[in-house]
Amino acid sequence: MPTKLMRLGFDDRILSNKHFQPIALNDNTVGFNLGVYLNYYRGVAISCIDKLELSVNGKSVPEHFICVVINEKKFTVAQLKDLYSEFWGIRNKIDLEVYNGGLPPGEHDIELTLELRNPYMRFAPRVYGMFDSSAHKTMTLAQEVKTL
Amino acid sequence: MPTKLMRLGFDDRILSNKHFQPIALNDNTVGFNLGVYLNYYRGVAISCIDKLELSVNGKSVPEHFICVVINEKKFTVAQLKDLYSEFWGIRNKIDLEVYNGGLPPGEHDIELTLELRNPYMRFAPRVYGMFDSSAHKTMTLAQEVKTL
Amino acid sequence: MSDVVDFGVSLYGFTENWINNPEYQLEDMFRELQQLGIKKFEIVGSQVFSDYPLPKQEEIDQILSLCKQYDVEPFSYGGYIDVGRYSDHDMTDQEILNEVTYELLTAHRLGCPMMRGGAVPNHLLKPVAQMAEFYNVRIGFEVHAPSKPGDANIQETLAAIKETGSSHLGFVPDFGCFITKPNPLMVERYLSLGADKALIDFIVANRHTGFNEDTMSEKIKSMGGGDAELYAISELFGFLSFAESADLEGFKSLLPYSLYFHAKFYHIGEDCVETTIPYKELLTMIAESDFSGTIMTEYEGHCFYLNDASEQIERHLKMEKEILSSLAA
Amino acid sequence: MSDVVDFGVSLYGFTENWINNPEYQLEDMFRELQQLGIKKFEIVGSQVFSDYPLPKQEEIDQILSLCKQYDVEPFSYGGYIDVGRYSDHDMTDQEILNEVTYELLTAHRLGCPMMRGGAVPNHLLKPVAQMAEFYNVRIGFEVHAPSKPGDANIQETLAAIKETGSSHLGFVPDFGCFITKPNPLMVERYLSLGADKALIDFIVANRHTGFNEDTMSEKIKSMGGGDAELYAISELFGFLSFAESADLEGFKSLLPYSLYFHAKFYHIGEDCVETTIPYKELLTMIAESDFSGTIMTEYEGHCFYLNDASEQIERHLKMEKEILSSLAA
Ligand SMILES: [Mn+2]
Ligand SMILES: [Mn+2]
Repeated sequence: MPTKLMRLGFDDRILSNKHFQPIALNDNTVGFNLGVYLNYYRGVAISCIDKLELSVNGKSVPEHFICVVINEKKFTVAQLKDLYSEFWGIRNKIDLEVYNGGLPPGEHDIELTLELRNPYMRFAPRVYGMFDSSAHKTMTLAQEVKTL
Repeated sequence: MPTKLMRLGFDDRILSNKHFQPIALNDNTVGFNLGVYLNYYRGVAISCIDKLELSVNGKSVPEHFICVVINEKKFTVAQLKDLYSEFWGIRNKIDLEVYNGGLPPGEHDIELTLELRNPYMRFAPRVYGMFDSSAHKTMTLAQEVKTL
Repeated sequence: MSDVVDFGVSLYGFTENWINNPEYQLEDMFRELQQLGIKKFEIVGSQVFSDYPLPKQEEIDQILSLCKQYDVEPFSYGGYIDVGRYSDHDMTDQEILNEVTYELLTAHRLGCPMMRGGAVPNHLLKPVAQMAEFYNVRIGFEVHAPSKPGDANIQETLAAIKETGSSHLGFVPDFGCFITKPNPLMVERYLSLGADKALIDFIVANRHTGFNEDTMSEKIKSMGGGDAELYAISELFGFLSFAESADLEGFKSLLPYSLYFHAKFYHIGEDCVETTIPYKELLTMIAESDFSGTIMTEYEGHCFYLNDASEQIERHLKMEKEILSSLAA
Repeated sequence: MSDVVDFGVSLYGFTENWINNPEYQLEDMFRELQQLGIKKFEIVGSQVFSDYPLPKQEEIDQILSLCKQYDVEPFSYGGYIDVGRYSDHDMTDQEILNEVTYELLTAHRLGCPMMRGGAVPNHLLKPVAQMAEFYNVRIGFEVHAPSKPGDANIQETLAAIKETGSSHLGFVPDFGCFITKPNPLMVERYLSLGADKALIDFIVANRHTGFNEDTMSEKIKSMGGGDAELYAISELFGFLSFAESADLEGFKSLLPYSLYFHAKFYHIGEDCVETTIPYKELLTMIAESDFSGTIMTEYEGHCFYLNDASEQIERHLKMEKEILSSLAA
């Protein structure tokens, strides 16, 4: 557990198999959903997200394709830094809605880079311990569709 | 209804008589609560609050005495500008908790200055129509105590 | 009476009760619609929801369940684009597009085929049209007083809409554009606030003789006017403005691109005749056009804090039906 | 056995189940406490609540209702001060004071007489003490590995606490400070990750011979070490650090200012003996002091992802009781 980017072993919960789903709008597939949990022992404010990047099947997803859903509110990746009043509870899922036109059924290689400030672990002015909630796994797109 | 500071006539609801209450902590009176509604026909994000000032019995209340409660979250007056993700619904009350040590029972002269951006009424870059949710009235401190 | 035109009611008409009476609920509005024999309604998101632009699922579900119960249906979603929501910057183009998408999503979740759109810059209309098509919600940009259809900026928007080639963009003309004199209730109110009758008459008579809000205010002050008269000026040059004459030519140009109408009114007497807006001309033009769709009754008498929406809306619907019947006859 | 010392259990000990098992609820924890015969517990706000630092009333009510049902009581509130919550600045002094107040409020709403406080700068201790007195919640600042009681900064905080003259500030010594060797489970884990036994032995033997994390990493790389060894270094110089010797003198200096204790442990065998922390010495010192209050069992074996909290906590409580009984005998 490096203090610089602490990585706990609650890895398997980060990407929710159940919530890796197609997103449909009026019967057209418009993207996919990725349910994400924290790899940590407590929750933090959304403003503690320092880095959020996504690759699918080896290809980086442009930031403007991603809509972040937290507490039933939607945000852009660029807005996350502002959201000190939205708490990401350790048992709460956030969703990344990726409007890329959808993915074919079956297996996909999902690589999420997610690094967060550990907000109580301050080493120096503006220097904090970080924790790593990144995940890389091959996932099967769920059958159940998330309809908008 | 000046377009520069539009003032609708839903004045009477701005300061809630019922929620002008003493605040007690462990049986000590530590301040008072002021329940506030918008003088408007629709809600706006908290970040639209442009000015919030309070005077009690002719005396200005220092900003650091005021805690703003919205959606069960608490903020300082200085933080309000950041809160674009907290919506102040037209039927929702916010509370100003004023930690001034309390007020004697009976009548008090309450003057709230509350000016907000009308977020869809843009006249020029960064120039918006404003609306006025200020209120000035003599109110009787409720008997029912708000306990922390 | 035209069988391609039907009627809806905007819940915005119930504002007075909604704001001032904590007991009054959406359910009461739906009950009123049912009593009026009206199915289609407009709902203004920022007015009815506790969260906006994206209401919680619980709020949506509650509305849909009530609609079922009272046999009414959300027809148009009253959106805005709160470009001033951020305290440190006006919304960027990308933020505006996101905001439009959030509004479309709410309209879609409510099952509204139409949405009243807020101010979107013309250069964004192409991506907005595309998004409206994805959601299959048609966006009508409201043309509202003090604008009128023939204004240069409205005509530019019309051209930009045409250029998209999309069936999913259009207008919602608000009949308040066609007011040609202040409502008698307004004048009464200024007088009750202490305004001088002669000064109010001067303001009304000279609304279109070259003054703007500032120069009229100076003029009236020099004539001895005070707060009440200045208040009247700010309204009569602002959101309660009236036109020199009803811009019916302009209206004609928007008709083929009108998705539905805000049949705005402030007061109708017992005779069921609106005296400040040329309803007969407007409805005739609609009936003679290719338009088929909905005329949405939009009562705004609550700006005089009258709590008579039910009565007024009933009179308005009666007036509309009488006019259209007389045309068909 | 001392009758002025009692035992509590931190719910933090159930972390493994709480994080990995969505079915596992607070209610299950309370049931476990009841089975262990334990009433007092510590609860970590940022771990159990969906909103933090101010949970919604619904969440508080739910906990209080369960407490009643299972006859347990919130004793200490595990607060933090999230000074890094804002992305653009470290919390200012005023913001820290507000944050402390929010934490005190939550502790108060839960009915906790104690709160584990986060890092508050010494120059703020006077206003913090005053606030703690208003709320009548005593704040204990945790002394946690790799810090130890005798460290200069801890002793400075001690002096600052004394200077406030307040009975409402103190310490929560975490027994993890007194670990003098790595837990065998840790070493096993490094080996399972591919670390070389000889290199791990070198790291452990030289933890206190002048290396820091960086120089030890360089040294181990030069000796052929890789990721697994570097990982071990980062833990053994970080939150799983162990001391050269247990700083019992330092502990003595904190004892009169200790509000309660985090009786930390990672693993206890079937014989109910903890082998890396001088529990007998620590409990003896507590029993012989003027302390009266609660020793809070804080299991942290979940950092090895063991799901054996119930068994381990039971062993721990048994060990503590045996030691204290033997002293009384
Ligand atoms: Mn309208
Ligand atoms: Mn501890």
